[in-house]
Amino acid sequence: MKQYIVRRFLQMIPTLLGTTFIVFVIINMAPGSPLSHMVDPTISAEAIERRREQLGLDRPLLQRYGSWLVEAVQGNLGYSTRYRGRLVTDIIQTRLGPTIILTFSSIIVSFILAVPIGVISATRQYSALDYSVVVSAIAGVSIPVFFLGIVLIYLFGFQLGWLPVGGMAAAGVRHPTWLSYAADVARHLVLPLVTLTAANTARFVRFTRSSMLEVIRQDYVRTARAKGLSERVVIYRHALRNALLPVVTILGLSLPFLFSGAVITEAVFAWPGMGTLLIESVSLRDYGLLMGINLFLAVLVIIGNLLADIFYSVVDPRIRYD
Amino acid sequence: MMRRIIAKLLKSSASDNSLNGAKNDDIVSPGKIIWKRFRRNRIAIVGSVVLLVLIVLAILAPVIAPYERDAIELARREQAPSSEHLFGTDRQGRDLFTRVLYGGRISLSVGLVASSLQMVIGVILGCLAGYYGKWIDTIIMRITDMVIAFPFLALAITAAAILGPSIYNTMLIIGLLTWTETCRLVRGQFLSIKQMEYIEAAKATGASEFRIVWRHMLPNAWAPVLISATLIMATAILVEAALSYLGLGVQAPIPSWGNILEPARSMVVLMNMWWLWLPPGFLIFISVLSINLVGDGLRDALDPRLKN
Amino acid sequence: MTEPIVKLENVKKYFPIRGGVFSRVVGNIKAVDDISFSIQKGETLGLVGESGCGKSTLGRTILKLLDPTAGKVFYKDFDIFATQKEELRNLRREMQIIFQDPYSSLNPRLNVGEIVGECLEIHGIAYGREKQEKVESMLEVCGLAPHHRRRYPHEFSGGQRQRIGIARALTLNPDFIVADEPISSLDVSIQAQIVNLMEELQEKFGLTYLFISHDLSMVRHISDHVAVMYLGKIVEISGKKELYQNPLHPYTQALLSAVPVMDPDHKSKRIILRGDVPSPANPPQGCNFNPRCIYAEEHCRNEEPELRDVGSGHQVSCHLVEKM
Amino acid sequence: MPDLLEVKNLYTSFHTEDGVVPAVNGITFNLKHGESLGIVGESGCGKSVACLSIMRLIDHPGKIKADAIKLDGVELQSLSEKKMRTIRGNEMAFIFQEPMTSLNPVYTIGFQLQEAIQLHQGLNKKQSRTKSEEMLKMVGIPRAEKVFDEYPPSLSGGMRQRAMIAMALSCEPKILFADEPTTALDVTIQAQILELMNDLKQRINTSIIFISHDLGVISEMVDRVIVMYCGSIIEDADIRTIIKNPKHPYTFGLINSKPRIDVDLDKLIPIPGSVPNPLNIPSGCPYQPRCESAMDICKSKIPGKSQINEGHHVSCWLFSKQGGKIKS
Repeated sequence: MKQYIVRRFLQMIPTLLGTTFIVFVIINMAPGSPLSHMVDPTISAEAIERRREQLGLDRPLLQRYGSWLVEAVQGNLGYSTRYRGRLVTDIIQTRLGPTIILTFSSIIVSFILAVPIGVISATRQYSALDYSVVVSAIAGVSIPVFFLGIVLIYLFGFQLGWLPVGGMAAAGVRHPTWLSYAADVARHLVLPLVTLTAANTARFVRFTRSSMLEVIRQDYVRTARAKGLSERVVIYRHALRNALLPVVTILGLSLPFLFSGAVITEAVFAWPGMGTLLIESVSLRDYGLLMGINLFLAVLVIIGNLLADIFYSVVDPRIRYD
Repeated sequence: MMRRIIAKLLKSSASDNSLNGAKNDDIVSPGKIIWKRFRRNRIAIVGSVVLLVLIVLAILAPVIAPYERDAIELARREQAPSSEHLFGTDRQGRDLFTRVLYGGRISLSVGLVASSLQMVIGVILGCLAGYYGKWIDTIIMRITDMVIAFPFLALAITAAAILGPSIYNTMLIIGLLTWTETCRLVRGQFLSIKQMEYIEAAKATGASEFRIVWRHMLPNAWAPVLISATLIMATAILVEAALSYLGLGVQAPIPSWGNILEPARSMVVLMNMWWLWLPPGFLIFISVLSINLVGDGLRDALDPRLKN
Repeated sequence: MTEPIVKLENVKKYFPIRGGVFSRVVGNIKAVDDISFSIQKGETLGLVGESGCGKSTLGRTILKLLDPTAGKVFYKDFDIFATQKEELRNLRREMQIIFQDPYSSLNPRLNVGEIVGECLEIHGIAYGREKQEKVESMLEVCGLAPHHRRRYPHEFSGGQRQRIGIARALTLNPDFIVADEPISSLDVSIQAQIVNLMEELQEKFGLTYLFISHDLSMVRHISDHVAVMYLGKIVEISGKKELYQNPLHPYTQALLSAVPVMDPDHKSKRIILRGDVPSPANPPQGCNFNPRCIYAEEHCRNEEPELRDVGSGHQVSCHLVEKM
Repeated sequence: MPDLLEVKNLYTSFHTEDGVVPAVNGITFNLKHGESLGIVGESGCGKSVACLSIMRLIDHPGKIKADAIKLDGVELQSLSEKKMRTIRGNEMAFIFQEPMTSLNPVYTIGFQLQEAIQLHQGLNKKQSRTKSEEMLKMVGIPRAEKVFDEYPPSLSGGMRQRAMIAMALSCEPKILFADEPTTALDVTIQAQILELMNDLKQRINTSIIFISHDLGVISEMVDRVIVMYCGSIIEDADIRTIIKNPKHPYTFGLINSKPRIDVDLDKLIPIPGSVPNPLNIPSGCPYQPRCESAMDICKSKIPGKSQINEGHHVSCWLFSKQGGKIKS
């Protein structure tokens, strides 16, 4: 067990190195020099060259990656090229909160919705209910996130006027209490959350359902029935626990999906998170920031997977005997 | 449970008692079984028909389209749908019906090419990892882990911004970022097929490695690859649309369903010109949905073990 | 006295166990541990043992389908483990294998003709029409109809599939066949069909069999000699009659007494072994049977017994043979 | 006193996409108090499905139909599902073939034992723990207190099967269905389990229905045997008669096709052909295409049950008065 966790930790290192290196290479493929946006065009070519040397841009890629890595390990992701002199980590920090609010609430909501739907659907296989769940789940993963967002804005924002369609809080309003601020954020959260959660829920429903179908045909479920346990106990005690184990892993593995969805959702709803920051830094060609964001998301994904794996090995007694 | 009991009841016997009759036309080849199972799935059939219609429309776009693809006519800007312009006109006065037809060509082919690309990469790496195992497997699996850990869309956006947005870069980026699942599937298939006794039998008769892979392993591994290729094609269309919507995918004047929607990022367009975004958005949804339905039907037909 | 066609000398097959943080090799599963015996031409050697004792691994190692860890196997004059790729490929024509599972042993995507005829193509013996004819006649020999050539494996019952597997093994006209539990996944009434077929074919083509099975009754029926395996080692090997009527190793005795007898009047004293088979990753010290042996003495726990001849080719690996 | 179990004309069929699979085709038998009955037949003959049907453990797409399934005179088919649950695991218990997969891997052995005891006997946690440990000791599990807290994956197949037996017997059921309980085990472990079951049979007051494809195992375990083929009972008699004096050609074939551990046989006599596809059962007697004594009538009409002796019945035209006439 302990060994397994340690091994997983060690395995994480090359993954992180590889991931950051590839991102580093892509960023460095950018046409023109990263300095072209930073340096005043009136400065002479010589001065630019001196600055290049100063920044170490004339060194080979691998060496540059090395020194970048040394800094990154110490928590220094460099400076933003656009927001003059601001630390990338500082900028990311300010945008992290909104993204976490959005993604975490989406995970929680979709999980709460998906598990019961998946279970009920699986226990009534071949019923009309199951059939419609399956089809709507496929439809759910087929809607383009941004299109769903647009439709929701159009309907609930403009036509019905029920909900705010952009940002995280009403602009220019001073909130007297902490609570009223939270309420305002919650109102702003509704549409982005629905948008992001639709596809996630659909995906989790499919996982839960197929995992559950797999489990309810296992021998031990028949044993449980043969003991005279009620159907509720058979399903929720004996089957569900086994069925949820793989779902946990899948939860970890679907983090990249979740972040992808979040990027678009944020862009559509101008939610001030990492996603909008990413789009901004793309249009501003702020490579330092881009690098930071990608790295940051990659680390989140890797840690998420690691946690899911560890959690899995803790809750599944089978792992202990491997 | 019951399914297993039934399978057991059916397993011990020959599938057909008329096996001794010499009629050859009732030979049940694996292909026939797959087709029979697929046909039973009504929803998958509906999906296939819709998809087929979309493909035909895309192919015939130059024939059907009432206007020139990029014909700008500023006098007819921002018109709502009418009998003259079925889907209305855009902000440059181009006929949207025409552009949506052509856009289908681009969107569907980006999906197809990107998915084929990932399939090639995934199958080759998966074969290598699954067949040779050992350090080759370790290295390939580590690379797969890295790519899986990429914040997919964020990296795609970054790469598109850096490489410059274009159709080809979009295809390339999507292809390069989505092969991991195929690779894992093929590897997994190879690992389990390698355990099969028919592989040992082939070895025991002195078959070459090439023959074992080509004749015995690949034909038994392609089913999940095909299923995932379909599903990845659906994903690819979604990603292309998202990139293009953000202005980082296919660039105007070439239309794609995604970039036709781009003006809807402006609230004015979104509020007042629904015809600019509703038809392309709906078509993306319909095409992705029908591809997913076909993929799901294929899964049921090709891999009865997975049939739920 | 016939000459041996297959001869094993100290054959070992270990599987490494990996563990720890860096997946280093921390031990070995000694699936096959120092086995020597020979099989006479035209005979059947039955190899019995419980699941996990290494009997299937041994069968595959002899054919070099698994890479051996140590030892030598001679087939006629060839040192199989030392042969090079090309030579081994040619040798494969003479040594074949029949598998346990008639479901996983036939490639589901190929039709019967392709399955049975593939080896003819591989060795460049026959193609096209000629291949077809050979396949058809082999199918008939194995109790199937020629037109079955065009059918697919899933259209056949377990017994018929096993016939297809046998036809595949025999198409190259081999001399030596490893039959790895060929009947254990078949229904009782079909088992006899397959065993009878194997006996007929042996007579017809002068085949030599290594018949691997856990079914002691069937082994008694088909074998000339019988070897008993326990935890990767041969504990007893002898002529069939001698072994079944006069088993000397305590494990063999227990094994034979454990088989249920289809006779309500049968009242023999059954030896019930204590506990389970120990893990081959961590076999007991000394004689590996000692923890379950009712006769075990002090030196059984410390000293490993050798397989030794106790008269007329009856070999036993037990310290206490003389006392029993 | 009525028989403990009475089954009359039980039909179980599965409605699949490919057609109807008649797994059990109108079987009738009874089980007396304290009796051990064997059901023997090849895989797919419907012996397991028959027992699952009696327990009403068949679900979609299976359908059960019977004139009577009575336990101690009580018709089980008319019971509500809730009432039926008080019988399952309590008055009738099941041991399955696969000890490796029949226990839930994520709960301890003890938890799974306690579950049934608490449910049916209304014992509290502490009492049920004591009882569970007693049961584990009774089935010969060493260190029962420790095994109680272990998860199934840490036990060997033999140990798990012992735990399954403990679980099945924990509520002192009237009937124990043992569905090939030793088939998945090695022969030395099989001997342990059979000995255990024979030993328990003396000590507890439970009737046993023992399902197996192996007449050797059956003959060590039971008093009376039912032979099934293609979902029908083709012969039934006490074990001695079945083995020494079988009448049905199928029973005969089953016995002669098996080699013996104690005797050398020159040649095995196999049954020709293979079991028919249940989607396409031959007309008349289902065994007729494989039967060497088949007559014309066998191909067209299903034989009825004929009595050979007291307690020995066979369904075969060779022994039917009507069939005999046609033959002569």
